[in-house]
Amino acid sequence: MKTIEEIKQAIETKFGVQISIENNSLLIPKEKWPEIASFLKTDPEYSFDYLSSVTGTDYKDYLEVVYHLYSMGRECGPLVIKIRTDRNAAQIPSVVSIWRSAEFQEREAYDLLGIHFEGHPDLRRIFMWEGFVGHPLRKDYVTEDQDRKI
Amino acid sequence: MYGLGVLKGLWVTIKNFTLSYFTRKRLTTVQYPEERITLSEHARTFPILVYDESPDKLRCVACEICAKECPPKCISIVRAQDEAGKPLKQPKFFDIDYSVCMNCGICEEVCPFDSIYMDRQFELSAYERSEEFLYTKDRLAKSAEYFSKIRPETAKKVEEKRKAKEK
Amino acid sequence: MNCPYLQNMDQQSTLDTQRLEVSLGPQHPSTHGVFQMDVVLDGEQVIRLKPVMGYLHRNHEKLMENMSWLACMPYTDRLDYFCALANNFSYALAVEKLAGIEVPERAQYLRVIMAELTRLINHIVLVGFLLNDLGAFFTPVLYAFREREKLLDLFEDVTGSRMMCNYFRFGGVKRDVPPDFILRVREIVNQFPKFLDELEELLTHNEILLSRCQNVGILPKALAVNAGITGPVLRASGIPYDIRKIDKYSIYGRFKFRVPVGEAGDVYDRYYVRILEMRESLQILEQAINEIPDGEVISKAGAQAAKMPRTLKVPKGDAYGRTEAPKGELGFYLVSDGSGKPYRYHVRAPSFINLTVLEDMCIGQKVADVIIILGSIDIVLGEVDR
Amino acid sequence: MLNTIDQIFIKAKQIILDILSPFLPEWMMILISIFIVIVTLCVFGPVVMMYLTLLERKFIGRMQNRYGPNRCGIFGLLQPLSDGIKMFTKEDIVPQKADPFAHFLGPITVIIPSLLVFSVIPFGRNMIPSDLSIGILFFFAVASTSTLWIFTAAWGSRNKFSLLGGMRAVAQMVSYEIPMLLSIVPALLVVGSFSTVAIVNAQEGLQWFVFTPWGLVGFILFFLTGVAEVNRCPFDLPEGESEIIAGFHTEYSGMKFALFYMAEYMNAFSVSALVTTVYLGGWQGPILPSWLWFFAKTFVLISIMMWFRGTFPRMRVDQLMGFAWRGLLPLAFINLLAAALWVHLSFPLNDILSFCILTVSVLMIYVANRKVAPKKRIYKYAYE
Repeated sequence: MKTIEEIKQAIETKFGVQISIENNSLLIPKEKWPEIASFLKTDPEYSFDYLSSVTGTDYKDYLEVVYHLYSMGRECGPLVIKIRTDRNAAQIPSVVSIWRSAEFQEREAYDLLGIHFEGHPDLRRIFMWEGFVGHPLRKDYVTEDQDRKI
Repeated sequence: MYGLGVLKGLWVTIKNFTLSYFTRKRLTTVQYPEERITLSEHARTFPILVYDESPDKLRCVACEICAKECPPKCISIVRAQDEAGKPLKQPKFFDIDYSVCMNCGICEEVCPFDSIYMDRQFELSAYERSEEFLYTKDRLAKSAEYFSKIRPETAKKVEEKRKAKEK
Repeated sequence: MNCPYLQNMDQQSTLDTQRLEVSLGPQHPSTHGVFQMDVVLDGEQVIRLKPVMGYLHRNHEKLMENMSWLACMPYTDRLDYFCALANNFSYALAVEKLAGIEVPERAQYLRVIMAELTRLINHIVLVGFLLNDLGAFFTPVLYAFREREKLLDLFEDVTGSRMMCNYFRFGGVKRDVPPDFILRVREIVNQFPKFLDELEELLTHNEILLSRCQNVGILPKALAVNAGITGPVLRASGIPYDIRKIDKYSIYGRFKFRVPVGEAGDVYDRYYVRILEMRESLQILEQAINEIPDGEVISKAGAQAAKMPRTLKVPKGDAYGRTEAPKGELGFYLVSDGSGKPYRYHVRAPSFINLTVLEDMCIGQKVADVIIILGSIDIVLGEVDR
Repeated sequence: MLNTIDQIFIKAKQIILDILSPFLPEWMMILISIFIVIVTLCVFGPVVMMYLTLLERKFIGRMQNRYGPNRCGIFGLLQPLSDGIKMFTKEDIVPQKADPFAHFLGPITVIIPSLLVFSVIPFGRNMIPSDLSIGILFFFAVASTSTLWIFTAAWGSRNKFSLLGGMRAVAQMVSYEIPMLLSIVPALLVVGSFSTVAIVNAQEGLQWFVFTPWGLVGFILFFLTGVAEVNRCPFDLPEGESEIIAGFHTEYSGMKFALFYMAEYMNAFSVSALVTTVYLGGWQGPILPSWLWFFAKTFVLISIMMWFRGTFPRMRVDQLMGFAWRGLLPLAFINLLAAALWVHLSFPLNDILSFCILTVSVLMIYVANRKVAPKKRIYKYAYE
């Protein structure tokens, strides 16, 4: 598999977008993300056809989504991609049209962290019931005190 | 041939049926209240406190390491104080909520004073949930003999270690 | 849409049959837990199917954010409660990758033996419950449970508890195995093929099973890869992707074993690939028992971290550890901020992601097939809902 | 002496009648004799059902390496009693949306056919409740009404799953009723009369119909369709627990469910009884008393049904009907032809000819269904 720097060079030359490397993962701005994603999947050089996991994390001043990409065809290791968005208007383009495995995992990130994935065919809460308010996995989520006697 | 697989299936079940009358080993069920399976050395259910001579002289020194390390936080300890208010090296209250405990055995590992160990008693049904499952210090205390009866090897190892420490 | 019936559905618009909306709801005898499917039926034919989950959601990931690294270990048993040791293995690997802890040889062998025994348990119980969904009145399940009891007794002697084992520690395993362990594993490995032959004789060529399972719930290769399906479901569709062979994590590189692959990707292939996988696991166990060395079962740093969990220092950073759990790729994405607690703890659960294609496989099939397709995917709700 | 044991039940009834005859008028005596027969049947039916459930649970238990019920009574003999008490004391829940009349009517009307059917079955030498000259016709006319009542129960409980179960029951009965009747016709053709007693007498000595080529095929056909008629595994789709919860009796609990349960087992008993009457020579047997022979044969057939239940998965709806229309029905027609030939030709020729016809037809049906029959597969390995 090509090293992370080569992939960074290839993407930067092809899409002319500024990418930085943060402990062995690519930090990609969210605007160009769908094009880069389809490039990574369709390009025979990379053919990352298997999106293993999509994880949302809350770093207090921004929200971050981490994608782990593998290539089943060329059986090569994880390419880790991180995309950041600010906390209140959390908005990231969805990649469900490229990798179907992101469908449930993006819904989970929306449900538990409140990250909006535009372009997702069916963005509903997946675990919580419809009337649930708030997103539990955020650091500022206040769990109501069950022991309190009403 | 089309119907052969079906007949082979029938042959397997009827073989099990007929042979169950000849070899007792084939019937794997244990008639629970009368017959019981002997539990192994390391089987664990709920924690107990071990004492040497009398129930009020527990080995526990109320260091609260187990309370901090317990994943579901079901142990609560209050350290004893003598009249002058000086903290003593034993617990005044030591409660374990058996309905919260997930019998993971971490308290046994982290206890530096060999005082808390996992018992194997699993017939603990009770009529009422909150009070009866909150085991207080006296219900938790079990003698060292009981402990060496249920877990001989561990008890032997603990004895050697304690003797080595006394020397 | 591989169903011819649906194509000419629209031309027969004059035939206005009434659609039956059934929710194969949370209380259903064969949804392997609290799982609901809202199904739109035309007669017995499935038109639309929407899975509904979240009944068993306890926000496992939020819980772990205020537990110490070691205290998370017993909770991983509760993820996929059929294969506690496979979850421990994946979590231990992820933390060891993050904290850089070494694992001694004997512990590596013990881990592989325990993981493969758990794979045996998971596959025979799955075959049993799949037959229960097909209507066989508990006979295959009870044959499977008869074998599972032997393995669970072995787990009780080694780890202390039958299902909630909590046996792995960072840098090895909690405690060494009893002296007769190798003998008992060898006895199980020798006797297991006989049981598998008996199960195959009862099931594999049974015409009713063949006609019920063949060409039902077909999962095409391209959709399987695109939807991130892993484990026996993927291999039954024809893609030999086994993480034990790809990543060669722990010491799987030393063992010689094969990976069975199906062609049609239907329920029968998923059933039979699992039986062949059990036979391969027996090969691994055979080699592992012969080569297991003596020595300590936990490294110095690991033992110290187990005795005093507060002293375990996990450096800042994130890591993703994944293993081949019996149900598919089980991955743990851990972010540490240097304090004693994980900052972010995410579980990539195979059952959860394998459900994405449930609708694609069920459209056009009968109601009875929906149940066995769900059974063949092999989901456990503890892992789906977390 | 053997004859007295053989006729023991008839003698007992006669004794009771003789005791009562001086006190009661003539017409009352006829009523009493009919009443005695009805009472024995109505007691005999549920008792058979109770101990069939116990037999099934112990038989399948042993197949699954366990004991089966052994807690109540010595070997679990009081288990059916405790089940009965449990059924009595269980609360009888009627769903709010259910149509109360149909929901109430369901279980009662399912019991009636299963009890009525006992009246034409010859339990022993001249031990037949009512010797109708059209016994077989009566049996099928009554037995086939049970489908209607199952559908009323399913429709009455206003539940989607029981609706599916009811639909399946109707579809299954329609497609299995015809091969069932056709598999009986050869025996009637040979005997020449509908009366069950005549059929049993025609099988004098050891000339049971099952030993003739058309009889063997007819026996297998009639047994398979009988299993389907009674909704037992592998044809138990109307109450497919794993798919549609409990099919038509999902919304029933307590005594109503017990009635459905009882009807199922009594139907199983009566269908096995009819199979023994028509093909296994009813109560014909060398030394033992006639009713003992009858119960032994019926018991063997019922345990085969239970053996099926312990082994087979369930068929799917379309495969089930395909099996009837594509497999059993053509075979039944050809069997009719073979039996006709068998009757009109002399001894050596008729057996050989009908045997050839039947084997050829079975092979032809097998070949005709090649396309549908599942194929065996071989599996490759990666990382050899």
